[in-house]
Amino acid sequence: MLLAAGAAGLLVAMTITIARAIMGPSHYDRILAVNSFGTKTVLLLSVIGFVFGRPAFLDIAIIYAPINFVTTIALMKFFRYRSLAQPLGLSAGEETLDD
Amino acid sequence: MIALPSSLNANLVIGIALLVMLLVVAGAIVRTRSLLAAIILFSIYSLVSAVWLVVMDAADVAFTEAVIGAGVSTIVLLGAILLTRGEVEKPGWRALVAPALVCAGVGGLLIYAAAGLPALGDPASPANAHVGRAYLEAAPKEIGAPNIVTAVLASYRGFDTLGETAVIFAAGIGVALMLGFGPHASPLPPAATIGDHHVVLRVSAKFLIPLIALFALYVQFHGDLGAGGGFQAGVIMAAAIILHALVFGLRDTMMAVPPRLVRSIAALGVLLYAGVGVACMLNGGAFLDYDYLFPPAFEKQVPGWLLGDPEHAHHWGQHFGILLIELGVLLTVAATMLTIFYGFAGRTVEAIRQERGA
Amino acid sequence: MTDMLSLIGGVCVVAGTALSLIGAAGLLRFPDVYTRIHAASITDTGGASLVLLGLCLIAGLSLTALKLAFVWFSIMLTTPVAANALANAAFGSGHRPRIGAFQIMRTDERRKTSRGTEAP
Amino acid sequence: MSFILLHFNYVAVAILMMAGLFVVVSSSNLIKRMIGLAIFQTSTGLLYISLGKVSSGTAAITVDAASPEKQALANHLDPAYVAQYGVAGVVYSNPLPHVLILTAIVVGVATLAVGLAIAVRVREAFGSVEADEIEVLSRLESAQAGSQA
Repeated sequence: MLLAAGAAGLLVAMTITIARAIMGPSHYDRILAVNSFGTKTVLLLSVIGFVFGRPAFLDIAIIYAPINFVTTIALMKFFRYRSLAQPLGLSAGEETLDD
Repeated sequence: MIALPSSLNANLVIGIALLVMLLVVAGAIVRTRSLLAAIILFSIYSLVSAVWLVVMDAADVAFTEAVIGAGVSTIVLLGAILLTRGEVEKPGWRALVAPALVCAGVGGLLIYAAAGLPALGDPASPANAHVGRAYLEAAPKEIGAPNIVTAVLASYRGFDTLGETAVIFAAGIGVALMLGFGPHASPLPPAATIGDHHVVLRVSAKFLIPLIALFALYVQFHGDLGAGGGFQAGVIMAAAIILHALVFGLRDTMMAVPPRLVRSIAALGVLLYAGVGVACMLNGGAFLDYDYLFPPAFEKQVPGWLLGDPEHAHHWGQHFGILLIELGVLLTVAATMLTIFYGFAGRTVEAIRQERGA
Repeated sequence: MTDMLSLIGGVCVVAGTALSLIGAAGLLRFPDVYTRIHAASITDTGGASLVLLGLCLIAGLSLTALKLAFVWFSIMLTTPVAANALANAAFGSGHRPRIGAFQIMRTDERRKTSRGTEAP
Repeated sequence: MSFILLHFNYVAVAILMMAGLFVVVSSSNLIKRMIGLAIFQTSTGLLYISLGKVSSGTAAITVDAASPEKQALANHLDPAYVAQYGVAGVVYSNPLPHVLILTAIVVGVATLAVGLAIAVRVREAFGSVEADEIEVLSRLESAQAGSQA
């Protein structure tokens, strides 16, 4: 019963997060919403596994956290650098063109 | 008369709540003019549908959707946006009334037809009563893999899966031919990022990348025991390498995992899959009939303790067959996803260079 | 004993969910990106830890508990780093905090405003 | 009421499918159209999975007959229901739609990438990803070719 209440609460929290993702206003707010939504999804997946009596599905929750990270980094990099290819965190001059 | 389980249970309620969320997100995707917002919302859409799939007992599908929908397809879409420079859709859609009328009409027909479909969870519906049940009853005896989805995917419908693996391979080749293999891509110096050190990101990425790759192997080899398999593992493996490219730059990644090697691996995967089928034929069975994976003379030489329970001795070939073809799927899927990423990300560099040069 | 642990676990899950809800409310109501990141981190740390701890108590000592620990570990590893990178990117692309006693400005802006009045 | 609840999945699938179709038909941006196509494709998957669900079933990963998990799964169910529709004492959902959709999702992302690659090449050839502008440009081009011939 408590677990079902937990799942319901997480569903409400996810709905609120979706509202933030739809409203924006900046794209960083949306990325934040996706990231936060991902964490809540992981939690909901874990709780659902117990509610339905098959905790073996935790594997999905385990992998989802790193995948969420990859997506967030990709989005962040897109907005900040407009490129998926260049390395992060190098000062100008540290890296030069080959040709 | 058998009492059906009560219709209003946690399963149904959570499922409907998630579907409503899906509808809201889909509506927002339709409405938004910003393509970037649409991509971000599509990532959320995939996530919600992944949770819904878990609620509907489709653990393997949920795994795939979570990894692909929210991971790889977002990154591919971002790459496409970068290359087309089209971040905002032009206002003024061609026509709104005629498409809306057509969609409303077709949608109305579909909803009308839905009333004739079996109720959700009807155990006696034609789809669930015959062929699905037959697989459930036969698979543990004939294949011996606890995960029946994997048993059907890799063994009963192995030929179908071979075709799908070949389609994925072909799609990867198609993208590579259109966008290039990205062999000349070298990163530009970041413009004006003095003092912008992502030390935290780099250190934790160094820690995470091997962890993700390790988990991909777990998903791969655990595939016939629990949720998972070659498709999921391949995408997770590709995600680990994509993370490396995102943090340390495409050039470093291309030195570690050269595009030429990736292409060969993609072909090798399909070859391995088909090769297993041919091996079965050479030993006297049908194509992809893993019971004949090993020659009968060889199986007689195997010591009894390796085979385990003599009653299930014939599962030996099935186990190895499934492992081998899942390995082929892993190689092809991982290499194809990487080829696609190299294609999009590598072209970005060339496009920027051309623009700056012009 | 097991029932007691399950009960405590359930309470932990509900408490974690409540924290998640509070975080979500903050995400919706706070005025700018940085404060929202702060609100979202409540879900990531307090909420996730409590929910997963509660589930661990329910699962008892088993493989499931180990997997839950792994989920916790990967959440703890990824979300703060992602939040850090996000704040970094938002700041780098020109977003400035909207509230606070000290408004952080670009150096050129600060020079412009402080010229003639007082030393920076 | 229960009829509506038990058929809500199909209604939602129909709406999602039409949302995807609407984007494909009415938007002129090629990338947006690909996103619409992806929504359309996902909705097909949802329909298949809905059809494969069995009431009070569990995922088609066999539960060990001796495990406590099996006891917990069968606890709240009518024994006659389990005997009629279960396999070895556990009710499972239909695994066949799962197999079909699992591979379809991976193939879907690969074909999505092909479509996006075509859009990228179209942008490089015409300088736009808006279908309207491309149509005008290609008509201009063919008119020029005609006048030269």
